[in-house]
This record gives sequence, C-alpha cells and structure tokens, in this order.
Amino acid sequence: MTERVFSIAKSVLAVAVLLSLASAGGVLGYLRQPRELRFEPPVAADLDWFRLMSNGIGGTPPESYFALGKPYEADAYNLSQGKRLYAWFGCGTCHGDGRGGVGPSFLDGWWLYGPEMVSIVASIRDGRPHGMPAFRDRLTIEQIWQLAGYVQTIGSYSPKVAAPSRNDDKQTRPAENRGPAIILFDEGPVGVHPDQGPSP
Amino acid sequence: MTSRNAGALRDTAFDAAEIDRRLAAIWSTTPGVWGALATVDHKVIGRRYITTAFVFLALGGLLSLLMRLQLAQPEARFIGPDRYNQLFTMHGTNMMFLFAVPVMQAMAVYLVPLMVGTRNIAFPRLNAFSYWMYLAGGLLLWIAFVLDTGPDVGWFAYVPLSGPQYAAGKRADIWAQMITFTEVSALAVAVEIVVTVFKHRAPGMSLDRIPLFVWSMLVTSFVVILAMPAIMVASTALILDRLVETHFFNPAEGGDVLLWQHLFWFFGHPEVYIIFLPAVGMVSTIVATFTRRPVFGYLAMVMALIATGILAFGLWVHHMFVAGLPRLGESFFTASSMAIAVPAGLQIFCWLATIWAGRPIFTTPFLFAIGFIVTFVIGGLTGVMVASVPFDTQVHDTYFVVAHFHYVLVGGAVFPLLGALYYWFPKLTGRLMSETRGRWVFGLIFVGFNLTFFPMHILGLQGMPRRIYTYQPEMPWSGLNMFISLSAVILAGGFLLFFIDVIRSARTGAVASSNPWEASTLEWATSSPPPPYNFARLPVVGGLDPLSDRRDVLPVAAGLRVDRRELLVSSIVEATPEAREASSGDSIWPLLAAIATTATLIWSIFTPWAVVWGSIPIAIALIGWFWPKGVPEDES
Amino acid sequence: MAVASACSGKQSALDPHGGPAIHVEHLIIGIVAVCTVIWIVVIVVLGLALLRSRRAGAEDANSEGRLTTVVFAAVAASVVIIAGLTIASFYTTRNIGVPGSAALTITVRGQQWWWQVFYAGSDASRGFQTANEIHIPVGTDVQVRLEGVDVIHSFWVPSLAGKQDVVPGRSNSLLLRAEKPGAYRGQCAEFCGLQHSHMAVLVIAEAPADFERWAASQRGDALTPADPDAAAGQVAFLAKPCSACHTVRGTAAKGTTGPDLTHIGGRQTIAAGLLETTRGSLAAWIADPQTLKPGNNMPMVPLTSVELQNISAYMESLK
Amino acid sequence: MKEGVVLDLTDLPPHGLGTASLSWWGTLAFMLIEATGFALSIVVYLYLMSLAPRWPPDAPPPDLLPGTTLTVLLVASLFPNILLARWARDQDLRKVRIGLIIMSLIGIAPLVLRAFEFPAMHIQWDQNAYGSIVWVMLGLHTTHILTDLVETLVLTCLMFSRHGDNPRRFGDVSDNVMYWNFVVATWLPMYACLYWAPRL
Repeated sequence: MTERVFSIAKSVLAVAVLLSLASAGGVLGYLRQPRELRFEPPVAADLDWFRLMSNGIGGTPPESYFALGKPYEADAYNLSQGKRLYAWFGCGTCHGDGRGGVGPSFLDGWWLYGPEMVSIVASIRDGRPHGMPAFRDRLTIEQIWQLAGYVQTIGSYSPKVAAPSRNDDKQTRPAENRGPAIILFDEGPVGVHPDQGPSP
Repeated sequence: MTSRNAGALRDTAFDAAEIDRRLAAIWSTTPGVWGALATVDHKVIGRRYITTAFVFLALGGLLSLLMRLQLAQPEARFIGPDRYNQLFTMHGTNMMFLFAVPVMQAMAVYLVPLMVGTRNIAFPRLNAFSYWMYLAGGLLLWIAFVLDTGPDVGWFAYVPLSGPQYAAGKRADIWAQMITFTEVSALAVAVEIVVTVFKHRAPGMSLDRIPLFVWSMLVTSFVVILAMPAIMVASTALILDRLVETHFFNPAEGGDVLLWQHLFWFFGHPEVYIIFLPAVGMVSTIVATFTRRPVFGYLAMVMALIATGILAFGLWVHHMFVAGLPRLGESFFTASSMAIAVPAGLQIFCWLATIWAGRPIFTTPFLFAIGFIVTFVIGGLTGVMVASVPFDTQVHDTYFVVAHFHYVLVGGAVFPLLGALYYWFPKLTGRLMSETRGRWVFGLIFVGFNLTFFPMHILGLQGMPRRIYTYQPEMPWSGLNMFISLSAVILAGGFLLFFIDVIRSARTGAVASSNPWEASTLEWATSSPPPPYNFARLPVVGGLDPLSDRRDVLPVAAGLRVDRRELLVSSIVEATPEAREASSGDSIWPLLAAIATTATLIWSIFTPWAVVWGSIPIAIALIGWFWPKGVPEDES
Repeated sequence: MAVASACSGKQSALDPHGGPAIHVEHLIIGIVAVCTVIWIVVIVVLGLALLRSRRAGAEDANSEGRLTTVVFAAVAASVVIIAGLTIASFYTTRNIGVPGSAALTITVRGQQWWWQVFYAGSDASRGFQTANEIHIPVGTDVQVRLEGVDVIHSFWVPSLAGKQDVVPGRSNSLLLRAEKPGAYRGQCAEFCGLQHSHMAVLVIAEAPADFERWAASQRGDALTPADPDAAAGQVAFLAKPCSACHTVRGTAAKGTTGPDLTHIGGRQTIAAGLLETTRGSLAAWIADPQTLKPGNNMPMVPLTSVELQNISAYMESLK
Repeated sequence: MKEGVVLDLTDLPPHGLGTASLSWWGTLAFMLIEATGFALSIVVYLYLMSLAPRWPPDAPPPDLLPGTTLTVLLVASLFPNILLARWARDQDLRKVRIGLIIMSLIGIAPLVLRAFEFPAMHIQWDQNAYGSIVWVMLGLHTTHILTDLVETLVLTCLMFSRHGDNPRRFGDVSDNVMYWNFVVATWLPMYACLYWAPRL
C-alpha cells in the first residue's frame, strides 16, 4: 500500500519538478534581451524600406525586420530608449503623457492610421496631415522604430512584459507596463475620430 | 501518553552493536532519488550546501578571469560594456549571496550539531527547505545570466540605475528576487543554528564551554537575523517601484535615492561580518588544534565576537561618505568604523599569543591560518584607511577599495575557509586531503592572491575607478593591469589544484580515523564521517576541550529511545537536560514548499497577482509539511 | 595654453596640485606609513612566534601571565593609534574646508555619459554652457555645484580634490582649487551604466587673465565658418538629425539632448575624454559612435563621405 | 574511544514544553526577524517624513475610524487569547477547541476592517512615496494577520482531528497565542505611526 502511494507520489513529484523547470526555462527564454547596441549600416538602412498601403494605413515591414526578430516591439531596451526619445524630442508637447493634447491621444482605443508598427513609423518619419510633423531629418530610422515601438506600448490593451515602467518624474498616469489604456480607458468626445483605421 | 512512552525501546536495554543497528535503521536516509529529495539529515544537506557553494565559487571565479582578460589591455574589445556590466554584477552578487554567506552557514549546518554533541540540527525540515530555496535562487540568477538577462546594475544595485526608468527589462528584478531567495534561506538557517546552539547542546556544555566556532556562528546568526530584513525591505521596495509604480526611490514624488543606500548598507556592512565572523571561529579552531593548546583568551575572543557583531550595525554610513551626507554624521561613522579595529586587533593578538605559547605543527590548515593573519591584517589596516572621510573621498569606488575588500573577504574569509575544508574534510568524507598538494594549493593561492590584489591598491590611488570595462591607453594603468591579469592566472591555478585535490581526495585519499588531528572538540568524538545519528550515545561535557585530556573513556548519557528519532533539549546557560525531544523524519514537503515558493517568487517578477495566487500552493505545501502523520516522532 | 597633451591630464591622488588633494595626500601618506609599521610589527611577532625555539616543559603559569600583559598592552596601543588616526582624519576634514566662500561657482550636471557644465552670467556678461571641459583660474577657490538629472554619478578629479557624488534629487557641491596651471583629468567614479568607463572630464587651470580670455570667447556665438568645406558642413549639420540634439549658438541648431557644440573645436577632447579633438577623430566619432562608445545616446547618422568630411571640418572650425 | 555512561536521561519528559520547546524558540526567532522588518518599515516612514516639506504630502491625514476600531478590536482580542493560552497550558481540549474557534472568528474581523482602512488613507500606493509606504505597511501587517489566521484555522481543524489530544498540539496552540500577541504588539507602533504621525 505505502509502496504504491510512494510510487505515485514519486511520479507526481517528477512531473511537478519537470514542469516547473520547463516553465522557468520558458519564462526566462521569453525574457531574453540581447541588446543590439549597433546594427551594421546596411541593416539599419534597410529599416527604411517598409511598404505602406496606398492610403497610408498598414503595410509590411522590411524582410530584415523579421530576420532581426522584430526587435522594436518586444525588446525592453529598445522600448525604454523609445521612451527617452519621446521625452527628448518633445512628443509630449502635442500628445501629452499619451492622453493627447493638441495631437491625438494614444489611450482612447483609436489609432487614426492603425496600430501596426509600420503605420506608426510612417507617421513619425513622414508626418501626417493636421499638424504631425515629419521627423525624418531629426531622428535616424533606428530611433524612429524605437520611438514607434514605445508609442505602441502606451496604448496597448495587453501590456507587454517588456514595456517600460514609470519614470523618476511626477506621476501623471499609470506606466506602460500596467496598461494605462485599460486602467484609464476614455473614449473621448464622440465624433473626434475620422471614420478610418481599425481599432486595436 | 506517558504510558505509550513507557513501553518504548531505550538504548539502556541494548549493547553497543544493537544500538548502532537500531539507530541506523531509524536515522538513515532512504537510498535512491526519493530519499535524496526527502532527507533532513544535516550532514547530507550540509555537504550539499557546501558543494553547491563551491560550484558557485568556481563559476564566480571564471567570471573574474573573463574580467581580467578584458582589462589586461587598454581599450580591449574582447567583452563589450553590456556583457562586462553583467559580469561584474554577477561576480559580486554570486560571491556575496551565493558563495560567501551560504558556504559559512553550510559549514555550520554540517558542523554545529556535531560540535555541540547532538544528532540533528533544530528544525531539520526547515533546513532542507533552506537548501532548496538557496539552490533555486542560484539557478534563477545563473540561468538568467546564460540567457543574457543577467543583472547589470552592480551588486549593490544603486537606484536610479537599477530603478524603473534606467534598468530596462527584468534584469534588475531577477537580481532583487534572487535576494529574496537567498535571504529566506539564510534567515532560516540562522534560526536553526541559534536554536540548535541554545537548546541542543550536550549535557554540561555550559556557555563558557561552547567551542569558539560555535560561538562565532551563534553571533553570526544573530547578525543575519537583524541585518537581512533590511535588504529584504529594500529589494521588495525596488521590485514594487519597478512593477507597480510605488515611489520609494523617486525624488519627484517624495521618495529618496539615498534611502536605498541606507537600507542596503544597513544590511551590507553587517554582511561583511556575517562572512568574517565564521572565519574567526575557523581560525581559532585550527590554531588551537595545531598549536596543541587552547586558544589564548577564550573569554576575550567571545567578547570580541559579540562586540564585532554589535558594532557591525553602526558602520553602514562609511559606504556613503561621498554621497553628500552631513559632515557631523560622517564623523561619528569614522569613529565607529575605526573602533571596530579594536576587537579585530584583540583577536589577532590572541591568536599570536596562542601560537607563541603553543607548539605549531605546519599542516595545510595551519598554513592557511597563517596566510589569513598575514593578508587579513592588510585588509583590516586598509579598512582603517577608508574609514577616514578625507582618505575615502580619494579612494572610494576605486581599485583601492576593490583591493581592500578582497583582502578582507578572500584573505579574511576564504583562506580560513579553505583551511577549514582541509581540516574538516575527513569529518565530511572520511578521507584526508593530500598534504603535498595542499601545500602547493596554499602556496599558489597565497602568492597568486597577493600578486593579483596588492597592485590594485596602487591602481586605485593612481585614479582608476572600479567597474570600468576598459580604460584608455594614455592612462598609466596598463602595465599593472597586465601584471594583475597574469597573476590572476596563478591564483586560478591554485584554485584549480584545490578542486582537483578535493575530487581526488574524496575518492582515493587516505582513510581517516575518527580524530586524525588529535583535536579536542566533540565532532572528533564520533567516526569519520559520522553515522546518520552522529552519536550512538550523546556525549557529556566536563570542560572547554572535551577530548583534550586524552582520556580513554568518553562520558556519555544513556536513556534515549531507539525506536524514534530522539535527541536532547537542554537549558540555555548550563546545558542541563530538560527534555528528550523528537527530531523530524524525512519528508518531501520541504521540497514541495520550496517549489511552490520558487514558482511564486519568479512569477511575481511579472505580475503582483502572483503573490495572491501563488500563496495557495505555498499554504497547501506548508499544511502538508506540518500536519501530523501519526509517526512515533509525534508522540509526547 | 601651457597644458599637457590632450587626454593625458594628471589623474592621481598621489600627484596632487590642488589644496584639498594636497591635504588628503598628506593624510594618505601618514596613515599608510603608520599602518605599514603596524603590519611589519605583526608579521615579525608572527614569525618569531612560529619559529622560536621551544624547550619541552618550559611553559609555566608565569609565561601565561606575561602573555596576558603583552596582549593587554597591544590592545591599549591599538586604541591609542586608532584614536590618533581618527583625530588626524578629523583635522584633515577641517582643513579641506566647506564650500561656500568661493569666488567662482560652476554648475556641473552629470548625464549618461558626459558632463554638462554651466558658467553663470553676471550683470556684465551672459552665462554660457560647455561640456566635459572645465576651465578654472589658478589659485582661486571654485565651488562646483553638482546636479543629478538621471542616475548617480560621481565627480572626481583626483589631482585637485576628492570625489563627490552627483545624486538626483539632492544638491551636492565640492570645492576645487588648483595651485598651478595644468590639465587635470577626472572621471566618473560611481557606476552609471554602459559607458561609465568613458565619462571623463578635464579641468584646465590657467592664469586668471587666460581664464578671462577663455570665458569671453566661450560667451560668444559660434564662428561663421570661413572655409568652404566647413560652410558646407554647417549646412549638412543643420539639415541632418545632428541639430536636433545639439546646440550651436548663433545657428538654427538648438537641440538640448546632447552636449553644446558651440566651441567644440576649442576643447581638447570629444565624447567625454574619449578622443583628442582632431578632424580625423571627429570624423571617426561621427561616423560610428556606437563602435567607439557602445550604448551611448548618439546614434549613427547615415552620412555620405563628403558630408562626413564637411561636418568634421565644421566641428573643427568651431573654436 | 570507549564510552562510559555517566548520565541517565530516561526520566526526562519525552517532549519539552514552554522554554524547553524548540518551536517556542523558533517562533521567537521568527518574531525577531519580523519585528526587525516592521521596525525598518517604520524607520522608512519616518525617514521619508523627515525629507518631506509637508506631511502627508498631497493628501489629508487618514480617517481615524476604521484604524482605531481595528486597534481596539486587536487589543480586546488579547483577552480571549490569553484565556486560550491558559486552557492550552491546562491541556483542556474542550476549552481549547472553543478558544480556537473564537480566535479564528476574531482573526477574520480585522481583515474586514482592513478593507475599509485602505480607502481611509486617502492615498494610492502609486501617487507618491507617502502612499507607497502607507500601503506597504498596511499590506505587511495584513499579511501578518492573514498568516496567523490561516495558522489558527489549521490548528482548529487539527484539534478536532484524532491528532488533537497531544501535549505537542497544546504547545502549538501556545505558540499560536504568542504569535497573535505579537501581531497585536506590532500593530500598535504602526497604528501610532500611520494615524498620528500625520497629525503631529
């Protein structure tokens, strides 16, 4: 009797240990953050060659972007660099802490030109009508991708593990890693959004 | 209840062979994987602890070799800044949290029950749990490092660099959570040791007959208990700042950057003594054995240990002399930091007096003890130097400090530890280590260490800051750096030879008798290695050196049961027997509890809800752990 | 300017040229000397204890008593020595003095991974900003106010004074004083991230007249480039992302993220002491900052080789 | 080495009670660890208070009602708790069972009050450092109550099981009583700090 109980317990234990090891490995693998501090110039230049749909919404990133492992969406280092650029390049003058101002909010569940990376990159690089300036002469294309990745996390409805946390500043809204768009959801005045672009 | 006990089998009823047979049946760890996972034998766990700690020592040593490779030349491109920052953070974190503190506690887990003459440590299951937690914390850190997610913020992880804004990703969280693992483990072991020393001493081992190593571990354990909560508070605050946006360290919202430093060093300075005090005990034991006389000034030594333990809490600000605190406060901490040199000096003088009056036998452990005095005095004196505020403004955060704390920690703790391992190896394994190889090991390590670290004093005074991954060719540092890197090879060679010696001796070393050194403490009263129950009959102590008068007959106590794990509870001061007490049997629950805790702690790096959900399996495991199983150990 | 070659200014606590550093050096020498003697005594006693000849049965109660006396004496001696060293330390602290009475105040802001330097203006003159190079007049007490903006750094010019941390949310300051002209190198002493190793600062002490001349030229706007290459470089500089982070006073470049480049050509080093300022090193730095200083915040801006040459020429011309 | 028996332990009790009990000492040691942690949290509170120009910053002082009620309740709970200790010492199984049930109920009540205490602070943990330390202190003490409650519940079940009538169990009850006294004792300085320091 005891023998049987023991053998069952043993197999349960073995499975438990294996599962926990495997999940620990998986979690840690998910965490992997290789920090690419420098891309070879041709690789960086290739980031400029994404294709945009003719209406300026959505499109496909360059092939090399996938080959690099989509480094601007899930990599904590690039996202935090993007957050610095957001402050350094005065994005807050129009977009505030992400809740908008002169420019549109990122937290209201509505992306005028869609939530895809390429749309955001295109918006930053080339500018958009109604006041969004082009940053192609002020940021390198790598920085634009970093910034775009960060902007995407501000309004994301499923906060990324890699999303930045708060700054050592005055607190104005929950940080990106807590999903401010979920906590502060605010549709805004109805009718502000032109009828285009998918919601996230 | 008493009636059930009255029918119990006692050792008074049997002859020696039969007692051994019955005790072995009761106390032995079940063979096989299950037994290995469920064991609560302090010797098995202690050996495991020691082995694991030495594996971490070897890994940490490899990291330092990589750093020396990078620093051998100016502007070397061998390792980039991102990896280098991980390297030195891992080296410091690993050596402090995964090697130095655990290895000292591990030696105590193995030795203290033997030295106080009992059969197992107090709370044996907690002991098993401590080991699993320690192992999990170590694995977490090292797996993260291998995956390029190792912490890169320095081993004292100053905010804001380790805070939410500047340490992207989970690297700093892994560091902070690894702290939780090792501190839980260290605190638990400290409790076990305190209670073992207080309540499990052999009859007659009054306070003034406790061996110095045991005293040192008792004081160390109290320092652990009072110091480690500070780092747990700090690391928890850091994780909260990073995960749920608390503002402990955010000056813009009323937090403070220096709060981290205060909390960290309130733990961090006592940490040095947590590592050093056990070494004092080891040196005292080795010196006593190999000078063939008791240590000079037993009472003075004990007082010095206690004084050091208390003063350890009054020094933390000397790590913050250049942070811009008020001058008056700094002056107080200069005085207290200088003052701690007095008990340290007293200990040195007592050892010198012991050697003077004794008859030295130059075995390998004794050589390490001598090497300890030579190097530790340098580390202590440079400690006096950095205690001075003006002096410190020039050497703080330079290689001078790197040299200083390696002299204190390697000279002051690792040398005694290696000596202790040569000394107690027969008790750990039943075999002696090689005296010939031992002398080579000592020579290589002693020479290699001094050649490696002494020049760092000069580099520091020449203006080389610590934690730089490279330096420019026009700085006058390249010659010494190359010299240091080459010397590090000698040091590494010494350690390599040490590990070879350990492995070879464990297999083929000369078989040791129960007391090969003719030492006088109780662990030598039983066989090498001891049986699972340590002592067939518990020894009775009549003096400070129970084995020293070379009596033929060891006084023992009889009357313990042989049909359950039973040992003795004695009073704190006089160690008069108070009760026979059961000692827990093997159990898998500590491991299950450790797995549940590990899962919760790792998960909580990602979401605060892990604490809520994770507490359920932890609670289940703890209930399973403590629920009575109707075994004889539960009788009373 | 009578200074040593660019990057190799003095940086050693044992080569002091400033009041505070000289006092500390005396203390260092004193304490080290006392400690060395103590160590030698301990080692000699240890050697004697190990090697002295022993006759069997020579020990008696007397020898134990003598040892007790000796140990007591040694402890008493260490108390006296410790007290003496403590007093010496306090005495030096008092001599170093407290900042507050200084003739000149400079604000230094530690950033990842360079030093931003502000000279305050007065009624007669406007203030100005520079980076990684601090000029001070010889023989004058200079107060350095240290402002933290990101992580903790530590301002340390060992030949002039001990270090002081730059702590965000706290205001620290430090007294600098150079007794003779020269270039004194310092570098960040508190670990501050990826490029902690390359965060040097150069303090140039010069005669008061030279200092005033230097300050006057720094107050002025950038020179208009005369050389055609440099003029083309200015155009490229303003058109490219460079101007989004850097200020060149007198032009449209008004970025504040990176160092002020108005007089970069007049500084001895670039990139926080990484390279000597020459046209070649400027080109190397601009072409590939992430190879020379991996992880720093200056991106690699794609430039044609002509643009690169011109911008380097422009930078060099900004004396 | 030969052994000579000089002492006979046969007549010793087979289980130590009071200060001869290991778990009593273990509980004491863990209480020392926790007390250090609580003391440090109070030190952090006072440290932050000493740095702040106004205290509490950006919030009114906490409402007194829920916290004070909880304090009164905790202090009042000492009475049945001490009775329980006496019954456990007398090894009176019936009374101990009753006492444990009472203490279980008393353990639940403060948790209910605690739920009103957090909002009474008028501050969130992510608003400023004051909010952070207040929430952490309350959270720590809530965990404290919760762990003791779980322990009491388990012990209650145990006393109703076949393992109940055993001096060892009565010792466990005594330790549990001691721990609850400690829970109350740690709360008093925290109460003073949280509710009265802002009113100084």
